[in-house]
Amino acid sequence: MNKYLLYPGCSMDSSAKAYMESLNSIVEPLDLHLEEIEDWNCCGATEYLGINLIPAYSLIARNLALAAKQTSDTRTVVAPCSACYLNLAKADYYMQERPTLGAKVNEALAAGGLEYKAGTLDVRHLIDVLVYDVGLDAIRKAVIHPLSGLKVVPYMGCMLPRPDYQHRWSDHEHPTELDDLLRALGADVIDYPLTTSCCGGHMTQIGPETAFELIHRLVSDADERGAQMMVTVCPMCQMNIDAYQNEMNHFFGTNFHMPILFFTQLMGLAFGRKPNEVGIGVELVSARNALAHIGVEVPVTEEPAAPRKKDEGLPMPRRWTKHEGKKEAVK
Amino acid sequence: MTERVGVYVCHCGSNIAGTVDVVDVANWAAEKLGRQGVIIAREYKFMCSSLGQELIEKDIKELGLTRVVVAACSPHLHEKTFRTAAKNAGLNPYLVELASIREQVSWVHSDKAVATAKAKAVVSGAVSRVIENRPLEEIKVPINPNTLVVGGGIAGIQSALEIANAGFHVYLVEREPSIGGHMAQFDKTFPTLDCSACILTPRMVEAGTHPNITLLTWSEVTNVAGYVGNFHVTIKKKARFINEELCTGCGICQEKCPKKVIDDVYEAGLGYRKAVYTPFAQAVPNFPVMDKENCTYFIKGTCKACEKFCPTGAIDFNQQDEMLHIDVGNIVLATGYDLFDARRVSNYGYGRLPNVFTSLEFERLSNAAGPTSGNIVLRDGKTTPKSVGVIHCVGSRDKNFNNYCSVICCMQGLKFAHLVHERTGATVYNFYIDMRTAYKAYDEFYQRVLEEGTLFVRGKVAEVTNAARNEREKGKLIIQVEDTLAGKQRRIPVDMVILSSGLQPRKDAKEVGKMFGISCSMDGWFTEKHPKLDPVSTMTEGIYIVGCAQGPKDIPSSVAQGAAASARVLDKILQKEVALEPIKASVNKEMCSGCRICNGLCPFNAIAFIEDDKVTEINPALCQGCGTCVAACPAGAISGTGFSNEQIIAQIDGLLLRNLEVQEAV
Amino acid sequence: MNNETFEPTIIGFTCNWCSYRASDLAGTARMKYAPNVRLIRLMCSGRLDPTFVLRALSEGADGVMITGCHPGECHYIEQNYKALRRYLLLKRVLAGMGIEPGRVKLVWASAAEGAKFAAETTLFVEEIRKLGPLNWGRADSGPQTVDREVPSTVHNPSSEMEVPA
Amino acid sequence: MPQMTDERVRAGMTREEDLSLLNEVSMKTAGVSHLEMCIQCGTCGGSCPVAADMDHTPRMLFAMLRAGMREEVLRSNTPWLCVSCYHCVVRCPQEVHIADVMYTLKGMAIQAKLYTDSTAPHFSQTFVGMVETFGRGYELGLATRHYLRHFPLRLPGMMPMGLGMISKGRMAIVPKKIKHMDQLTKILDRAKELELTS
Repeated sequence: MNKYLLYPGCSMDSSAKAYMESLNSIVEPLDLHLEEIEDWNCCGATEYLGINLIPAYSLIARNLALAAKQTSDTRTVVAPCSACYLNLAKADYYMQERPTLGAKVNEALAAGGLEYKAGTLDVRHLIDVLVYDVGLDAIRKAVIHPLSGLKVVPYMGCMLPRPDYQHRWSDHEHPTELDDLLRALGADVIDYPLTTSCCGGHMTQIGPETAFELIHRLVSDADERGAQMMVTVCPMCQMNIDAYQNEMNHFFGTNFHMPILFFTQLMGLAFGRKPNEVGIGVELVSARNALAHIGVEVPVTEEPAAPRKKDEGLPMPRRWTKHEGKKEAVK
Repeated sequence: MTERVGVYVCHCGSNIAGTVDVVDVANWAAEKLGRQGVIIAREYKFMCSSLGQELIEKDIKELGLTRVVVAACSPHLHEKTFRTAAKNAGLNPYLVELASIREQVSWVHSDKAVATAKAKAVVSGAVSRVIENRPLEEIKVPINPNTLVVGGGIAGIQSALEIANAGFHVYLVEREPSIGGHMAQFDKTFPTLDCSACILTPRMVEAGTHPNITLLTWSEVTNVAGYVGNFHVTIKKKARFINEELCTGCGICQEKCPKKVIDDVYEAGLGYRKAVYTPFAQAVPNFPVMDKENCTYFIKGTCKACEKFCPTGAIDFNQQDEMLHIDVGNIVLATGYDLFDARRVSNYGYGRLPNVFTSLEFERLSNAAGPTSGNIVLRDGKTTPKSVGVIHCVGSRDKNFNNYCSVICCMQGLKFAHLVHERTGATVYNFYIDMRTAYKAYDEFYQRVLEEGTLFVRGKVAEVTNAARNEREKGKLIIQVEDTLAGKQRRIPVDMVILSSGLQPRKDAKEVGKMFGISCSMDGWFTEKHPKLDPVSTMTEGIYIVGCAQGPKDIPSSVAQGAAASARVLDKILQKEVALEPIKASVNKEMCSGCRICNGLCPFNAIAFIEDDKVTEINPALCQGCGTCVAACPAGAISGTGFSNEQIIAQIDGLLLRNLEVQEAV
Repeated sequence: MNNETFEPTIIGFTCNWCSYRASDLAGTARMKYAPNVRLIRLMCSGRLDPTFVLRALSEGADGVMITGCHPGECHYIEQNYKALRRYLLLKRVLAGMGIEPGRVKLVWASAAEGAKFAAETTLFVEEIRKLGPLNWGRADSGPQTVDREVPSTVHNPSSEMEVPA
Repeated sequence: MPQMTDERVRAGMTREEDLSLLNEVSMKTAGVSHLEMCIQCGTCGGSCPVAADMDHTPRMLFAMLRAGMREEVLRSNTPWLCVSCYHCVVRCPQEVHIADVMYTLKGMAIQAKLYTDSTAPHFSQTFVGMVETFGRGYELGLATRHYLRHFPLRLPGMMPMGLGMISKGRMAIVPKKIKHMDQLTKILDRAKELELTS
């Protein structure tokens, strides 16, 4: 039995709910036991660190402190989100490397009656424990419906294999964990040189043109290599490439259709789950056609908005903006 | 107390006197240390001058001094000077102590009162100690005139030839089938572009035929015992499966051998050889070796094509490894380097992207005797590149890999640029962090390469990728780099990338060092006795290091070191005997309880347990005098000359002024 | 001795090859550091009999600094590791005797690390200054002691704290 | 007599402050920054996926830090464009914690009010505001607030995407709040009084 404390992260029950659903669908075949950290809070993503250092690390460390308190028969925290994983792991590492930081953070935690001794926990990413604890053999054994014929590019993103102070990954630049796992599911894995290149991160919010460029690099190279879909381990990567692909197409005048799914979704499918059990259908760039190649039929749901032609007018439900205004007021 | 001690305080111009009141120190010593035996204390401008030395010599003779303390500079500078002075005056040189009041006092403190007080304490410590000093005699050991040279690269060859030419015998041991080392793999040598084989081959032949050189290739040293002048060395002569007496080196066996193997050593993985092979045409000796791992007969039990065709019947499948035991007086280690494994820099794509080459691969590629007959082509074996990028500092000057500068990579990279330009006319880019061309005629070579139109980009390459972003980049390798002088990121598409990989210590350097009793630096290179003044000697007398085993260096420096070590060896041989510092540990058998605690402590194997007497003994010739066993002996049975317990304890007490009649506030 | 700030007396042990040369280098480079440490040169830090340290502390030193080559760079190959082992054990022995283990410090300094030697010396003096005078083996803490036999608990430098290799 | 331009005056007059800048940034950075070890090789600028949009490459920024060009550094858009991909960090031959230095510079720029484009700082602040209110991220509120403020004209264009996200249940309409918000507030309030100085 593999038991872990789970730090889901904010996106897992909203933009990346497909990730959560598919994760839930593979715990049983793999005998995974995930215990959610109680009352966890946001890790601050990449935003809080740039505002104020000690609060940012205190925000992260509250989660570690809660986890350490809760932990009984495991000291490993698993985060499925790369940014959350990085923040938790980095905080734990820096609090040791720079003892003054550790002391200050604990001073802050004390105000909430908490404390955290850096190094108490192991912070690991979901795919790390799947590949190295559960093991590829166990995964192979659980496969009922091999994904043979599905051409995928593995997209690891940047925050997972780097900076990797704990030396958990096979390589900083071209790690093979995701490739190996997808191969174990039977998929045709295409060598993807951009596997750890950046999806743009928060630039979709603050400098969309910059982000579109980065998304374009990833999607066009995947397309060039004949991929039917990209497979990711990170909610932010999924969000940027999926939700902003149309915008990117619009910006560059291109017409890419490159679905991107979470690796857990493919695991679920390979383990014989139905598409709707693993959150397939909520992606904006539909994976329907891609999955048809391996005989998985995705029931038609509402099609996502088609790529907008350049000269086409903007569909603009004015009513909605007002509605938004009200939502603002709630805050 | 019967010792008569003289104390001499040096001004060293103003170096000491500027911060320490030397007159006060001398007066204080005469007054306060009188009961200890100080009968005279003087100060003088420069004690190390001939006048200063004469002063001491005169006092020894006239006042009958039995101990001398000189308060001056560090003992590492002038201990020998004053010991010699004492010897000249008839006093045993080991009855002199230096009290360092310059490096340890006047140069590092500024307050005169504080410095003077500390100087007094230091003098007091030296006086207490010197009284416990005992007269010692240098130890003389006869020297075996034979020499062992380990490693048959250019440094080892040079070293062996120098000694052999002087008329002494040399055993030259080489792990590979032929001598020649890395230099035999190169095409051209910078900065003169001499053909490497043309200048090296005559030396190899000379070494191979020299009457004073016993060449042992395909052989490895497995054990070293003994000490300077008297080393006992065991060498494993690996089975060649060729009878060297009968073999004429005709090469028919290689021709007939049906098994083709990738040659990872000589051809750097870029070419093939047979299972029975000489690594290259000019190999010395010219006997082939049989690669047991790959030979069809050894694997399947049938074949023997070589045996069938050998005209002299020299193939011998029953040959066994042979152990040779030789005695030598000196050992020169010329074990060379390994090339940095460029696969470790995964962002440069070596091993993943076919047209990324290492420096050694390119050497073979450009070598007329190499797998492409000197045609510079891509890995497809036919296409000539139109544009080439040479990346410097691969694996060097990088905390992720090797911290140090590999010295030769800049010049090597420039040489590659020149060769590519000359042979293919391709556009060449060189990417560097700092251009290091500091040696005779090296910078001129840089100028020449500039003139040829090589495009230099100052910036450490971030990555080499095949992920094209536009048509221009399609099908190319793209070098992404910040052009730091232009302040802009650039993406430069090229057909071929050459990694100017750094050098690193042999992967077994640590074990080899241990076997020969020498140490390695943090980076893994063998440590020299003194980085400037004794770069080819080691802390173990009689063991010398030359060439890249000591650190990255180019061919001229390797040759110079090879010759330098030979001069040191000849010096030793011609002295016929060697004087060893008498700082040694010895066991008082009466007190030894035979507990054997000390037995495992000596890295020089000087400590041996005598089963018959149930006591431990220390071989003074092997003992290096570190004193670890002295500190460890629970019975206090081991004592160390020069650094005895009595001396050190006396010095502690002296430094703490416990030796004064009346303790003073200092 | 100054009453306002306590000036500790410290004995420093160096090895002949690395740390003594580091102190030489600090001198040649004219680096200024605290004057409280008086050095004793040994051939190797492995020569350091722990009883030397006890002797120094009992005879009036407030602290002892032990220096040697970096691990892996010992001129006698590996003897500084033995010094390290003895040092760790010595600290425990000191604690057992009621002496702050912080009064003994081990510093690695290569022949090139004059700056490190100087900085570590100054740092150690500060650390000892914070600990205050030791006054071990002296009833009166004053320095005016007439030439007397020091009750020597550790005269015979036997080494009961040796760890067999 | 050379003319005393602003540059020259600044260079001459703030010399003492200048030397402290590098150290100040180093001190305020999480972990051990190794900033003083930079050899200006350009690995960072070469690795950066968004270098084209930066006014100075990271390497140049470090040179400017050394030169004490406080204002120019804090006005630079470079830290704000950093996407935290850590390519430079793992490749840096001197182990400079580049990404973390960028975080530090952002914080210093906000404090000194020296950033030129407010989009990024406002996005961060809006995000942090959400976290400090709810203890969790709230994508819908964040996106709309942010787009309303900075890309009002782009907002309609983003609507199909937003609609898609909501209709697929990928964007919560109502924010989630953690149970012990009071505890988190206490921690953050205390943390805000602390600074990393050594």
